[in-house]
Amino acid sequence: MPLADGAPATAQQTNGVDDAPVLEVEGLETVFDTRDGAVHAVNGVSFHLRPGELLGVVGESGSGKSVTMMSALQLLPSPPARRTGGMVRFRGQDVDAMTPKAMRRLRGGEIGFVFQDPMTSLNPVFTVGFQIMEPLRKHLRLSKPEARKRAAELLAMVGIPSPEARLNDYPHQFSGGMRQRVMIAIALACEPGVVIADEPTTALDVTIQAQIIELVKDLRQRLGAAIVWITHDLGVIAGIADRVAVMYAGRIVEEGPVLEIFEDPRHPYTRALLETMPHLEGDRPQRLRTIPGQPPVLMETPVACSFAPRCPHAFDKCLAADPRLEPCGAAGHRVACWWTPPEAETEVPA
Amino acid sequence: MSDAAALDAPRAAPTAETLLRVQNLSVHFPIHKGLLRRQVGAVQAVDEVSFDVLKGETLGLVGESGCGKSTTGRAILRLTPITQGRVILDGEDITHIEGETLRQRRRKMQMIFQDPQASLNPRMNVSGIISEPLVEHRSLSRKQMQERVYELMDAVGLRRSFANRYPHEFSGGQRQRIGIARALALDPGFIVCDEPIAALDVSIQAQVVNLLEELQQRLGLTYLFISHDLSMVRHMATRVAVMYLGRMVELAPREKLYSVPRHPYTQALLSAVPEPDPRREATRQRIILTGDVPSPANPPSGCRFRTRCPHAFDRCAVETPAFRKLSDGHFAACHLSE
Amino acid sequence: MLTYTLRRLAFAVPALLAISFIIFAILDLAPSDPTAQLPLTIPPEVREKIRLSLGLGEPFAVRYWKWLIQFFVNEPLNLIEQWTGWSFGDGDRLRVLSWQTRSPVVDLIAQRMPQTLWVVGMSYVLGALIAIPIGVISAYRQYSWFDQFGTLFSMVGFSIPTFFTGLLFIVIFSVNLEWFPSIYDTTHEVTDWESFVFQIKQMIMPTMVLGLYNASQISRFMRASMLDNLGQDYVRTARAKGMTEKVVVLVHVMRNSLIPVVTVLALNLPQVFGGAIITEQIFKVNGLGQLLIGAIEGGDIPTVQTLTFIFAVLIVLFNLIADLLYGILDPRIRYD
Amino acid sequence: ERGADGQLNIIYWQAVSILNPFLSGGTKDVEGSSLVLEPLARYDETGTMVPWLVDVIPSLENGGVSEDLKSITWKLKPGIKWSDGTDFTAEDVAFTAAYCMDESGGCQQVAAFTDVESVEVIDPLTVKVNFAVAKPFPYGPFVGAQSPIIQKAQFADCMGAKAPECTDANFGPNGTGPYVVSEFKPNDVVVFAPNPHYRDAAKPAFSTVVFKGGGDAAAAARSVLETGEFDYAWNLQVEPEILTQMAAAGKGTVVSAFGTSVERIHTNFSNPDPALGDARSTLEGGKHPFLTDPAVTKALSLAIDREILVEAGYGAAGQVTCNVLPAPEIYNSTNNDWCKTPDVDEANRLLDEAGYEMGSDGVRAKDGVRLSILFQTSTNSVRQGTQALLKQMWQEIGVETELRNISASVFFGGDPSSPDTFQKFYADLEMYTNNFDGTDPEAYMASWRCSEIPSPKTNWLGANMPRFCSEEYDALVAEMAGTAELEKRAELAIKMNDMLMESGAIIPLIHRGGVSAHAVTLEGVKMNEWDSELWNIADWTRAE
Amino acid sequence: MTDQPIPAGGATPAGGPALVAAPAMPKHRSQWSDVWRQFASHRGALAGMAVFLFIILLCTLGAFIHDVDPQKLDIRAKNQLMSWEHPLGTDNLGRDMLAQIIAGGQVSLAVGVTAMLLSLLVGTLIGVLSGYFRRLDGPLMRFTDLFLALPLLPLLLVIIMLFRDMLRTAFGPESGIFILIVFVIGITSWMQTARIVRGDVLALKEREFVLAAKSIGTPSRRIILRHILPNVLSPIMVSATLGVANAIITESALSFLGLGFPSDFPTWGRLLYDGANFMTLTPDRVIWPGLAISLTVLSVNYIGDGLRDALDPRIRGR
Ligand SMILES: Nc1ncnc2c1ncn2[C@@H]1O[C@H](COP(=O)(O)OP(=O)(O)OP(=O)(O)O)[C@@H](O)[C@H]1O
Ligand SMILES: Nc1ncnc2c1ncn2[C@@H]1O[C@H](COP(=O)(O)OP(=O)(O)OP(=O)(O)O)[C@@H](O)[C@H]1O
Ligand SMILES: [Mg+2]
Ligand SMILES: [Mg+2]
Ligand code: NI
Repeated sequence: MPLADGAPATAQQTNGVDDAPVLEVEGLETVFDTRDGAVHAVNGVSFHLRPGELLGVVGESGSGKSVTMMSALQLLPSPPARRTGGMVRFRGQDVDAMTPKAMRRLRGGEIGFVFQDPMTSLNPVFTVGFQIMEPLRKHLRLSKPEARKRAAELLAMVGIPSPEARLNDYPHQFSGGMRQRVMIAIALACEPGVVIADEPTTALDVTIQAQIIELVKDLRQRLGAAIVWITHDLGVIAGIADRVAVMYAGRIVEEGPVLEIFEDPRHPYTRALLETMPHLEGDRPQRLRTIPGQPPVLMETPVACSFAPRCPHAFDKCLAADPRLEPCGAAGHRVACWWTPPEAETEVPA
Repeated sequence: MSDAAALDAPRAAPTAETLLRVQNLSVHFPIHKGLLRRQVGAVQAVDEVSFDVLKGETLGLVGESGCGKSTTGRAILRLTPITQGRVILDGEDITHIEGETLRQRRRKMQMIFQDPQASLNPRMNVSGIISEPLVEHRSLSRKQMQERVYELMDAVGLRRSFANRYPHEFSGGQRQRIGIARALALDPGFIVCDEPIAALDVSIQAQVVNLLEELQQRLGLTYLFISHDLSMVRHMATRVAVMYLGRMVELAPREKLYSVPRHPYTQALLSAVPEPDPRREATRQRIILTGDVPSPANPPSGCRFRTRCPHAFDRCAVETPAFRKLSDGHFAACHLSE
Repeated sequence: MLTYTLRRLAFAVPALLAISFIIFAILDLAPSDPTAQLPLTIPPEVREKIRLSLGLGEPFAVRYWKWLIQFFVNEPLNLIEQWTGWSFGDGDRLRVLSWQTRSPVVDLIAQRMPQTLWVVGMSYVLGALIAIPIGVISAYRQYSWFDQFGTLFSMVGFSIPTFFTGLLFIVIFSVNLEWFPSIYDTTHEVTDWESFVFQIKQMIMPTMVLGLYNASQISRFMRASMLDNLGQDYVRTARAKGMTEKVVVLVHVMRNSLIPVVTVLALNLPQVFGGAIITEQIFKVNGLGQLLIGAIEGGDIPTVQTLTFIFAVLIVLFNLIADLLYGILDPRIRYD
Repeated sequence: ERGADGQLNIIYWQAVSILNPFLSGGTKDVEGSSLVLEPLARYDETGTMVPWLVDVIPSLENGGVSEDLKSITWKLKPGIKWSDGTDFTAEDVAFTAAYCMDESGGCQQVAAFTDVESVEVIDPLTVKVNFAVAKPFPYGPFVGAQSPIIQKAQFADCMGAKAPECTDANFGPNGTGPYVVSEFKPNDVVVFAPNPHYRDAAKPAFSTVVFKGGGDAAAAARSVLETGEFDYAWNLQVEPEILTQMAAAGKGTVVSAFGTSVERIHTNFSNPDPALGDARSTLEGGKHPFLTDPAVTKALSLAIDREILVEAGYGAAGQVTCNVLPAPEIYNSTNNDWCKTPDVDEANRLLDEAGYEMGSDGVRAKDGVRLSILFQTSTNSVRQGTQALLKQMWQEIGVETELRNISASVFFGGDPSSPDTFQKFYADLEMYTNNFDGTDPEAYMASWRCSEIPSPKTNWLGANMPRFCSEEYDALVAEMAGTAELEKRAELAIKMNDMLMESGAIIPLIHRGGVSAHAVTLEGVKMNEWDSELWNIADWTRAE
Repeated sequence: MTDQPIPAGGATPAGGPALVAAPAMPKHRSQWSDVWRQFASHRGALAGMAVFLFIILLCTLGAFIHDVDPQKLDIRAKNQLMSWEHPLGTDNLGRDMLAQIIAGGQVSLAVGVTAMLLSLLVGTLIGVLSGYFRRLDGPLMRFTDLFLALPLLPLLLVIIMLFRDMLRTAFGPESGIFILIVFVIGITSWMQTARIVRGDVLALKEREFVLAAKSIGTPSRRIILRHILPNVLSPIMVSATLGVANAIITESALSFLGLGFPSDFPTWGRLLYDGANFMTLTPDRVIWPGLAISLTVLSVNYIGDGLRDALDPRIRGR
């Protein structure tokens, strides 16, 4: 349990009673047992989510973003997935200690999910109406007509025209963007306190993505749910997140308020990520900055900084010991790196 | 970086010479229906598209999914039947050539594919994949072949020792390099890059894009760079063409397109691209398009964009806007910009 | 959907005509002889006369044409008359006559239908009923001991010929234990509880033998289909919605997994009518399979032709049904 | 008492197809219908003719047969009724003849009516059969299970071409026998009920007879001997050890009876060499390279240990025989009994003497002609076993054998286009069983006349498979046709039999009997090979 | 702290920008060794393989070790149970069962393998052609449907009756019926393979590597040979194993219906059928052939199962 003694997320920012985190994850570790050995997909991830907040989680493919969320809510099939450590609390309650029944109420009832691929995440053989009504009837115990009415309202809310009629349609009769809206409607059906959106716009076109982002912004204002938004597109995060967590090789390497991350990135990986992206405006560099090498294969628990082999600033300590997420810079900004950017050297960790 | 010097060299400037000319290109896929399987319509994947590609330049082709970018690229390479129009490569009309002539012309034009996993035969090793074009077109001795394969691997930055590995043993970026090496094998002048980076991670994308740029410089290649990533197109392309639902809506030199987009669709597209800058994002005014892209099998009358266009008016429904020149090198198809 | 169905039907007609011709021609070429079963004491001249009296003297085309008329016009008209009580013409139509029994083949088939449907159909139902839960559990608990055992069971079931299991069952259950009769009584009628029990008893062995064989195949299929679907994204969605495992597996996954299984079941259904020749033979069920094999052995060509052709019709029909079922069960499929 | 003994279950593993024996020559169909239809006279278990629907059997002595041997007059028993209650009369008898003799009817028992010129009704109880030629043995028509009487009233509209269309009548004939059909599923099962008008008010004993078909002989045997589900099973051609083992269960008894069936090998006197093309296996193709040599055939016969064949394949159902005509007793020759004791040495000596020298491969040859034999028979496990044994026995005398078996339906099918029929005989030896109906061998022995040789000209019809041709033999046949006296007839028959044996045209193997099994509780069974096995079913009863 | 680069990034190959192989990149192994590794990790498949090899060895080498003529009759030693002289007993004509099972196995396995090869050949050919060439698709699939709609059993019986003699005269009694049975089983079982292959080819045809080959100018023939066929290998291999099992079972059913090989030409199916009536008298006669059939089919099925897993790149994974 490498991070058991890490600064507990709750100890930060005490802006009031209301701000008690709805979801806390501490030192989460998850392993996949494969034929070639164990894959350490998540290595001690801790974060928290306050009510009404939008936490953006970024990182490249395979960095463990999805697994973290699904593992926290026990949505991973086991085998091959195995939780090897960590603690998850929802509104102060230990999720792992919950009965299966309470667990089910939690999922769908209090935590909504929106998945990446709207094409495959809906069951093709049931009508959209049925799939929206399912959690309503189960968690809110609505009668059929009530559930139907509510389902239509939900569809209307996510901006699908003539919702009543479309309840009887099957997923394949919707376009990708509309299916993603349906997924959002399902996630929001029981007015959950937390919504976890796993790359909800990656499969969509930019113009449709913009629609969905606007929709989410709008809904967030109206419903006040806390959202975890997973993506690998820093641009999307920049537009909507309150706080950002950057993941690399199964751990969070940097975390902080969105402005901090984009304007004062501390981790070399975050910096590199920001620099490799071309921009729509401003200067056009001759060559894009690259990050040499590839992400590590997560076959064993890392003892050193996983980024060290690709890091331009790596030095001996990086290879010897694994940095922990430590506060740095402005309030709420934490980074896991032994190296301090030159301009930040003078700042003293809070 | 070891090759920092190369980076400073000026980019190969496009000459005014036209390498490829596409005239009124249409690709329609017939739809058969009913008891007798009669053709009742067609998916108008590409409709009346015209443009030129100059020697040594990179023409970016952007648009939403399904707007016909890939189909255009494939039609140019004669990989999909052309319904109408002409494709002229290096002064030769290749629209209707067949058989051996076509096979010979293929040496001049190659393609790099979107999905590096799917575009490599999983049962062939790297040297097999890279040497396939050589086997088909050159009669080289085994040794020469081997040498050429190594050369190509060097060129795209693959270790020679990888020659006997299979595609599944590589990462996405490396696979894309294999695909690029295959495309380069016959020294083509013209390469269609069909979303070569869409399936890659951000950190890997940059590697591939840099490689493509470097090869262009070294070998004087001409690219048709298909992408839906507007930022990347801005980085790569000399000129940019925007497609919507099978039609070309705007074509302009890069700077002009990004600074003064003339077509409402281009404007909406540009405004929809999220920027990794929270301050700018917070203040940015987005043009949010309503509704979905209509089906290319049943496109709207007149201007195809009118169903989602915030500025649409009556004329848009009845009259198809011509693709006309607005200023030097800037073309658009919109009634508003007359 | 409608035009699709019509299209398929439109294709079915020429296909069936082609099949009928192939069947007729091949069987006509066959060197089997209706008088073959007669004792050797019957002199050749008499045999020749018998052959002529069976209509064998006419040329091939005439016989084919006659058969077509008999099969496609006369027999359907008779059926309609029987069902509705109407009458067309004088009702004195030439029917397809069996050489062995000198009675209309269609009547023979109608007579055989009940036991075939009871035994073979039951075994099919039984097979599906056993197989589907096994497939579901095997897939859900992949690589568990249950799965391993289920795999073994289905493979063993598949790899032992039915004539062997059938005989083994008879030796064990009829001869040694005397639990069940070894010979199926086709005249038995269920009138009360006791006779019902008897009916069950006499059906158990043939049904089991066939049912196990069917089950072994269906369960493999079901398992594969379940495994495919368990890995789909929508399963995760259902779980994330807080559905119970029961609902996830039995509603969401099952419904999808059954689509290919149901169509395969429909595709294989004609086999039920074809009868399980070997099993019928062993337990003396005397259904359609036994009729067919008897007719082949006895050189009763009209019966073989008619039966074979009816099977072909059924196969074509159930192919169509399977396609339509697919369309009905899977809303994604739209044939138009 | 009629109907007092409950249900009788009979299993015939070949199912009954039709209950009109005139439209089917199959034994199963004849036997199945024999519960209902009866002849005027029939044979008992000893082969003796007994009056059945008449009081006495007409003969020369009692004047029933005319002096010129050209007519026979039957006097029906009075008071016999059909199962529908009407009277049984001479009209029915005459009708039956007319029915079967109708050219277009395809009557399969027409052989019984050979040479019949007319059948006259003298009075309601007297009927006279006129023959075109002198018939020393006039008991063909209306005698035995193959020639029963059908009811005129029922079949009057079913003459000629219409015969097959009378399905109701063909499936449920009215009869004078002890039972009537109550349900019939063709090729599956027949259910019989007692005939309410049967002449003996106390018979039959069973209230129902279920006559089931299907499966195989072993299963039928099992159902009687082991599981006791059935009371009577017919024709149990099963390996003897299996029968013995099954019988050990004690539920049933195996019974056998011998008729005229002989399992024999026919020798091909003509040349079956495929190179001959159309002339293959015909007289035109020339003689067989070595089988016409009696030394060879005698050696083949001597090398056979027939006891082993009986033991291996027949058990109770077989006896060693050296004659093709082993029964009835008066026709049985004793001149060939040398074959009963196998003698390999003698056989070898015979071959040596005839100049067939043993080759290095263990096969004898003379003048380049190797003693290599293609031996065909119909597919059947006992026959295949016998074939294999014979192959081995002949190996001992330097004869090489290639075995071949052909599906019975093809082999006996007589299809002129098939090369595999027993008539075409495209092989050197062929093995099967044949017999004759009734007790008179005249027609049977006539099979080996020259004119009976199958050839393309006769469309391969004819019964003389060995292609045996001898004027002397033909003369004997003609002589027998004119002889009425029994002893004299027997003498002629034995002479013919011996001629066949000496020439080597036929190598008889086994005198085959029928084997059946019945439950121990079933009484009255008198196994009969001369007539229907169920001939006396009226007398069958259930033991307490 | 120092901005000190570390050499972990590895050397940059000359002439190209840096690209570093991940340190954990597995050592190079060929694809087949990968398949084998995966196959070997499937316990059932491995056991199946072992059993199948054992059976093959038994049937080929067994005849040299136990060199008794399977056709030798010894009527005095009939119906014997297991003994030293006759390890698996004898049949009712005194033939040695072990020798017969060995001889029968040769035939049964040969029938299974050749029939499978034939049906694969036809199935693959038709599947590939109709999947790859759009124009052939309609006719070929209708043809396949027609075959599927033909009630095969009666036709099969008729074919056997029809052609037995022709082949017998042409190839001799044993090879003749062998060819016939193989042919009959082969041509009645290719349809599934054809459909599966066609489906796979249709999907493969849309894969970009086929497009890539086309853009290179590779002619169709070579695209099929080089790109399509190797990639439909896995369904073909799986069909192959099922085909062997199916052919062995079908052959035994034909024997049951009396249409198989002649009785002096033992196959497992034939032995089992002939022995069925002796089940209680000499159980050896059914146990051994029954076991041989079942074990073979079972082991082949398990091999198929293992192959399916091993050849599935999704499972074989990285
Ligand atoms: N079923 C599995 N078996 C083995 N390893 C797995 C499995 N699922 C995920 N992994 C591994 O876990 C790691 C984290 O995967 P995860 O899906 O969380 O990545 P991600 O950050 O969500 O990436 P993406 O952006 O592609 O969705 C990866 O290295 C992946 O290979
Ligand atoms: N072979 C085909 N048959 C029928 N329709 C086709 C075919 N290929 C493409 N289309 C249709 O043509 C249209 C254009 O497809 P195309 O692949 O060119 O789009 P694209 O712009 O490349 O999209 P993406 O960004 O998703 O790759 C789409 O609507 C597609 O469905
Ligand atoms: Mg993910
Ligand atoms: Mg595309
Ligand atoms: Ni570092």
